[in-house]
Amino acid sequence: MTTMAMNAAIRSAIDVMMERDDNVVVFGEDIGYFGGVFRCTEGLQAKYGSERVFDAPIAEGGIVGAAVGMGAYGLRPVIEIQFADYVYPGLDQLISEAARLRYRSSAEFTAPLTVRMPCGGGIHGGQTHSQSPESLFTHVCGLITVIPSNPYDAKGLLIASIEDDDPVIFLEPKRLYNGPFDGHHDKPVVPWAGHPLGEVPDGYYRVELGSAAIRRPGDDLTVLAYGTMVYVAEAAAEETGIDAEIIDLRTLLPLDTDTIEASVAKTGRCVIVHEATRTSGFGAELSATVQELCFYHLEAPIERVTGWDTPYPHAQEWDYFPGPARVGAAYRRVIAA
Amino acid sequence: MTTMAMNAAIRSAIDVMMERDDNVVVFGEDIGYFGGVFRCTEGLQAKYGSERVFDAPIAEGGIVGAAVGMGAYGLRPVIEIQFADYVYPGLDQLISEAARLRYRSSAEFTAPLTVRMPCGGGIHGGQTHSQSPESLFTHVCGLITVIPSNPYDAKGLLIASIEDDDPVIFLEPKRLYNGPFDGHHDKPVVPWAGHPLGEVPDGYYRVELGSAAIRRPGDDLTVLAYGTMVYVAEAAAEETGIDAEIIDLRTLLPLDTDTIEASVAKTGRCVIVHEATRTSGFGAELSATVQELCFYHLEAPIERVTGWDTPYPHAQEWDYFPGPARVGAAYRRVIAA
Amino acid sequence: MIEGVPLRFRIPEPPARPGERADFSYIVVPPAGSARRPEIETDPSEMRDLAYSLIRVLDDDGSATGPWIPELEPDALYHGLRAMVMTRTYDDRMLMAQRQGKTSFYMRCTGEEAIAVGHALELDRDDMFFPTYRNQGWLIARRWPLVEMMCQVFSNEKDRLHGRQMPIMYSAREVGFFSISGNLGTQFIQAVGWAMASAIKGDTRIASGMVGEGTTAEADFHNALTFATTYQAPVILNIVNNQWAISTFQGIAGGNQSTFAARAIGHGIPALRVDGNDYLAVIAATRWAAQRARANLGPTVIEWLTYRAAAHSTSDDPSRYRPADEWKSWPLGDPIERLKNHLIARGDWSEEQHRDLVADVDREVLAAARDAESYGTLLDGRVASAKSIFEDVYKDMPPHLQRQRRQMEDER
Amino acid sequence: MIEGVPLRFRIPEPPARPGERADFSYIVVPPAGSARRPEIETDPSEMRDLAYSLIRVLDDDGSATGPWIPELEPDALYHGLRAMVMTRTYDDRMLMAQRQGKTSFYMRCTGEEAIAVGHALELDRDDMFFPTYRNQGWLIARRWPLVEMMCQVFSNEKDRLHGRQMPIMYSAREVGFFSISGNLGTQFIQAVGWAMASAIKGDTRIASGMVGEGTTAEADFHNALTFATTYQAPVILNIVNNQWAISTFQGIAGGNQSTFAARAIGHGIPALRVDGNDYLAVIAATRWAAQRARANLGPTVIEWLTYRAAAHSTSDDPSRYRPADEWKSWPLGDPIERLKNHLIARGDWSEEQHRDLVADVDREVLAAARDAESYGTLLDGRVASAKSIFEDVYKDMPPHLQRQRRQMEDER
Ligand SMILES: Cc1ncc(C[n+]2csc(CCOP(=O)(O)OP(=O)(O)O)c2C)c(N)n1
Ligand SMILES: Cc1ncc(C[n+]2csc(CCOP(=O)(O)OP(=O)(O)O)c2C)c(N)n1
Ligand SMILES: [Mg+2]
Ligand SMILES: [Mg+2]
Repeated sequence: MTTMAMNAAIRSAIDVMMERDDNVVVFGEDIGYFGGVFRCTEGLQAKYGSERVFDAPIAEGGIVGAAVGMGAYGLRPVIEIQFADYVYPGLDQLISEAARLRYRSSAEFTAPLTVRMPCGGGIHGGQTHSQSPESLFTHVCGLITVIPSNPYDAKGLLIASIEDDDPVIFLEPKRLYNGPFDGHHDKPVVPWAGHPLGEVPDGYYRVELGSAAIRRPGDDLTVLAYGTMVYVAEAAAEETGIDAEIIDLRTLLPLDTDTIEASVAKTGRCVIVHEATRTSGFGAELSATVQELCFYHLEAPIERVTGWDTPYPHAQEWDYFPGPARVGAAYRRVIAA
Repeated sequence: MTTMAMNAAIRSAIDVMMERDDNVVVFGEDIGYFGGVFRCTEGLQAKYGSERVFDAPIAEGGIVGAAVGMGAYGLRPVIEIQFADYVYPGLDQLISEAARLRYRSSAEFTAPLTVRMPCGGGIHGGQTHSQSPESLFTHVCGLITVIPSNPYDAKGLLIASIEDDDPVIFLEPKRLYNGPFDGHHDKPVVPWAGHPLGEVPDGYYRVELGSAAIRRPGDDLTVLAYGTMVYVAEAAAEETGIDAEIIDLRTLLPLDTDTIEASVAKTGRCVIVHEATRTSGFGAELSATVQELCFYHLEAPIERVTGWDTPYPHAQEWDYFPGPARVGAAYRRVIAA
Repeated sequence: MIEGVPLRFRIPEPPARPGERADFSYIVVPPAGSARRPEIETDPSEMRDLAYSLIRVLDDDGSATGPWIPELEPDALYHGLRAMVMTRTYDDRMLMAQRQGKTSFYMRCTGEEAIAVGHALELDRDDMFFPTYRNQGWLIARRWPLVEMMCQVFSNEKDRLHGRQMPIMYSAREVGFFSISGNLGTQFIQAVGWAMASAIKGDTRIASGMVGEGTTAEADFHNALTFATTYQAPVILNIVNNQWAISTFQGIAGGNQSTFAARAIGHGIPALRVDGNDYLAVIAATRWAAQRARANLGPTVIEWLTYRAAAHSTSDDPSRYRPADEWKSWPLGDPIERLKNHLIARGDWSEEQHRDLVADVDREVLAAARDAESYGTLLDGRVASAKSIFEDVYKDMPPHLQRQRRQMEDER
Repeated sequence: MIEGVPLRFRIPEPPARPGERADFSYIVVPPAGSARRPEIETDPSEMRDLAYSLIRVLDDDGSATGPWIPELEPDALYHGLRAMVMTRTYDDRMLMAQRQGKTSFYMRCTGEEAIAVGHALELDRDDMFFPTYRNQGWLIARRWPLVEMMCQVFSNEKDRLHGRQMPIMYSAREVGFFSISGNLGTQFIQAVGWAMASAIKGDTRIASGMVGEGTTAEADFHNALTFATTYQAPVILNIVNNQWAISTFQGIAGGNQSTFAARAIGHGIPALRVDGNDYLAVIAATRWAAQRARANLGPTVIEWLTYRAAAHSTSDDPSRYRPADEWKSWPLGDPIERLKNHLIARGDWSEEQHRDLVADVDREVLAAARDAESYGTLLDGRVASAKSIFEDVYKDMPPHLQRQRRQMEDER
């Protein structure tokens, strides 16, 4: 066990997998000699050589497309999109190719890629360094979508993603690289050291895809969250004194509906929190699913607390970011309803 | 008034707008001399010249990108993506550019484009000629998303879209070009002639964006549908004898929540139907919205009848397509609940 | 300063529209044998001229001439001819099946047979080909069973792709034929990625990708060239310039301003421009490019000049946008005729033998069609089971798909 | 046949890493004045050599030489020099502001000032420029108020973009400067679309787009070239090759195999390769390309050779990936020094005058900074109102955004 920040845990996962499997190769913009703009691949080129860890041209479509070809050959590419905001030129290769190659060839060819990308706001990145496009991926059958909220999960989920034989979108809430963040941007930054989930085994272990974690058991209401919002949800529980059961989804697709259903059946109330824009965000799917599974248990309308339906603004970041005040207000409304 | 098929109505809308506004230009793959693979621009090049109606290289990203530049100049480009399945190379220009240009420049520059694309299945087009990607667009703030279900609306909505100063995604259910289609693929094709909504004024008129239409008033349950599914919903009502109130949404964003709320408040039951894959489809947003607006009116869980979460298969098209049997079964369940 | 001149917008127009006389004056046809053949080690900067010339081996009399004559056993030539004839016969038979409603869709490659056939026979068995929908010649040349091909086209019970794909979207790993995508261009960069992987592993296998000239406009064409040059990937990047992209002529893809082969120059990749209706030139150019790739000399771009003689697909009617008889004026002729004449000129073949071959191939295709139809067609509905559509979305079916499959069965 | 040789994977490496000696031997610097200057009417196929040569006007002694010497009033030169000095001073001041927390982010263009400044002063006022984030020199050259620029960088109450955009993502329609996007390359094809529109309308205005050499790998670079050539759009397509893309050197974008200018050749577009640190060459090349566009002769690609002397941005530390003093060995020198020396050599300028100019500019920038800060900075939180974030998403605010805005106010 070592204390690791989340980017270090990600690096460790790749390291472990490169060591175990010669077919794992890593590439992306600035990820080679330099080690990536968030340092997630630091030292890997020196360790494994530039044939397995290398810089790519600035062409997200090319990066994903080349990875699909490598996957069909038999490699396990782990690629980085520098920011999730820049994944769009690569979407065609993800949606039309990676996600459907197994299906359309009846498993003659597959695309076992892992596509890592930092997502979310909180670093004053403005509209092109803050987006959370997860819901787009969850609409594409054939893709798996994962989003960790802490170093321990990040490593275990990333190992499971790299080992998975289907294409995995691996979203990394960038505001969590260096510490948990609950939305109180005016308070000092808390590092991962000291947080129990900052304790990370050095070697190989898996956190299985498709299983959620209950971060805080509670009886008053169920909160469905992932990534940075897990900490915001915790802060809101503490600040409102409401006994929320907070579920960290970890994998958005496939979704752990058993854990969700059991919790909402118990609490009868549900708040969904995400940073992405509201309309057709993943919260919509969660809300629809919860009401399908738990209609007769629900005692209050399900609420969604999300980013507003505007581009992510730069100067008004903290008015946009769904912080503990907004989440807490939703808790209160749902409890009062 | 003339009887028009839906593709003719679309052509007529473009014709009317080209006549009225010199700044309307039309381009896309095969849309010039040839008139488009679905004949939606037939005769327009001959009428307006190849400077205003012209073929484009096979580069959906280039088509959208060039249109953004033209829009910034002051034109109103109406572009065609040959099939909605091929829009993905153009998504970056839609999401990162067209949708955010007004915002990021504080309205110094705008992108008044209309992006037409045939969508949906029912023509044995397999996984690359059948997709319904509407939910992706509705997640992108700054875009308007429209989907007509008949010639009259198609023309009026397209005119309103071309006149709109924001980028509009205009989805055309291709199975409706030649006639309404209720999913009974083994019955003879019904033409638009004879259908009241096949009667189309020759000149200019608008159907306002953001307003839904009640296609069939009813008391037992509310059906939210759009495009081809409107006819499937009607057939299911007839076949089950259930008195469904069928709402044709017409514009998905902005959504006419007033009409939806009033109907569900009245019926207390709601079924949502679309052809797109289920998870994170637009049905999720509709379900979430309905339960937020009408929680205390709901007497049964909201159901979604959708395409399965698989690629659109070729040979099993009619097992995939949400036909009257599946929709009717949902009506029965929701009524029985 | 030249100012104040009103700007003009220019849209390239094809030389002839329906009702007009076919006009191929824009195609310059140098004599066979006139293009030089550099050593494969030559620096790309020393062979830019080859992107503008035209490699041709067979002249009008059917004799082979010049530095690009490939060494080939007569048997190999015979096999190539037979595969081309079979490809055309197969196409005609499947077109008929489509007219009969036995399949929803079909695409022929009439007039372009030499390219896929020659490419298939020249590359190694273990190489990987990333094809277009007009490369059925590869499968036939490599003797992938006709019945397999037809079962896919009929979407029947024996279709290995379980009716999931549209007709002609074959996948045949055993013969190095990658699963066809319906999206244009996407596989070009995948071919480069596959080749990069082979190089990473120190393997000896190379990749080849193909696109139409219309598809060169897609982003993935550029991605392929960039990645191929940066990593010097062992790949052949083929552009089949058959003059048309559905109704759109090659000028709309930029072909009036430059050759498509020349796209490679700016990336420092050597490019060959080749008579695609000349079977010997196909073999020779493929061999040259494959040797470069195998010798760690990097990628090659090849533009194959040809003409799409048939409709784009069964959904298309070319007489709406080009002279109906344009094909007859195509200056590079018919690849089957040209190889046949060459074999006759060599004394290895005769008109009579050719008639026998055609009859023989006809019988074989017909027998295969009968066999394939015995497993069903789209018309009779003997297709893969409905519930099979839930398989292979993921390696292991996740719970939500299991639920949906159950629901499908419940609602039947 | 060369077979069985194991393939090798090759990744381009920069000539020097931290701790190593800077090495620019890969940059070939021909003497100033040696590149020829064809007439603008010349057919693109007759000037492919210019994609591989280097247009330079100023020699090491500061004198102008050769066919590319532009006619320019001394005043114009002085204005260019002043704008370059101002740009560098502005950059340094904003960097300091970032260090003080007054803004979240900044990007300098140190060493590249000549390109945007010269381009801005040579194009017409009504032309439209689709810039990168390193083209602040354009705004300064066109005398867009420094205070406006700074208010955007400070995201303060006077920021015309209402704090919505990251610092330096200016939009300034009045001076022909299109709204900057944070996404690389997207604006290149937009420039072509704008130019197409101008041609469609029979207007006289032309467009110019700029990208970095790293960005040439993006799809929209290819889209731009394809559309520009097909429609012969009146546009200048500029590639600023400053050797680096964040930590990635130009070889990763394919620069080891070819020049970036040469990308144009395959599209039949004329290309110039120009010393971007030579102000006179910038003017001359821009003028030539603009004249072609205005005369309906179509697009031109220009590669500007330069060096990114500063960090990529305030988030970057270049000493982690390249020799810290690499800039000192850059063979094309400093554009400001070179123009200064030229003016001195002409007898139009002196070291003393230059010192005065620098001091004067310093004062002006400082005064502007004080003024701008009086409207707030990110540090003091005097930024546009929270509720303003709902404006301009659409022209008219739709009901759901009105509801969300109300909710925001309710929950405060
Ligand atoms: C991304 C994408 N856009 C559009 C299409 C529709 N489409 C199918 S074939 C075709 C023309 C292709 O022309 P070309 O590349 O020249 O190949 P050819 O058909 O001539 O062999 C088009 C536009 C598609 N399949 N994929
Ligand atoms: C689509 C996209 N991908 C990645 C990035 C992240 N990024 C910002 S600047 C940059 C390097 C650009 O290099 P270059 O084009 O050479 O321009 P320079 O910074 O040298 O002026 C990268 C990768 C981005 N902004 N957009
Ligand atoms: Mg073609
Ligand atoms: Mg650069």
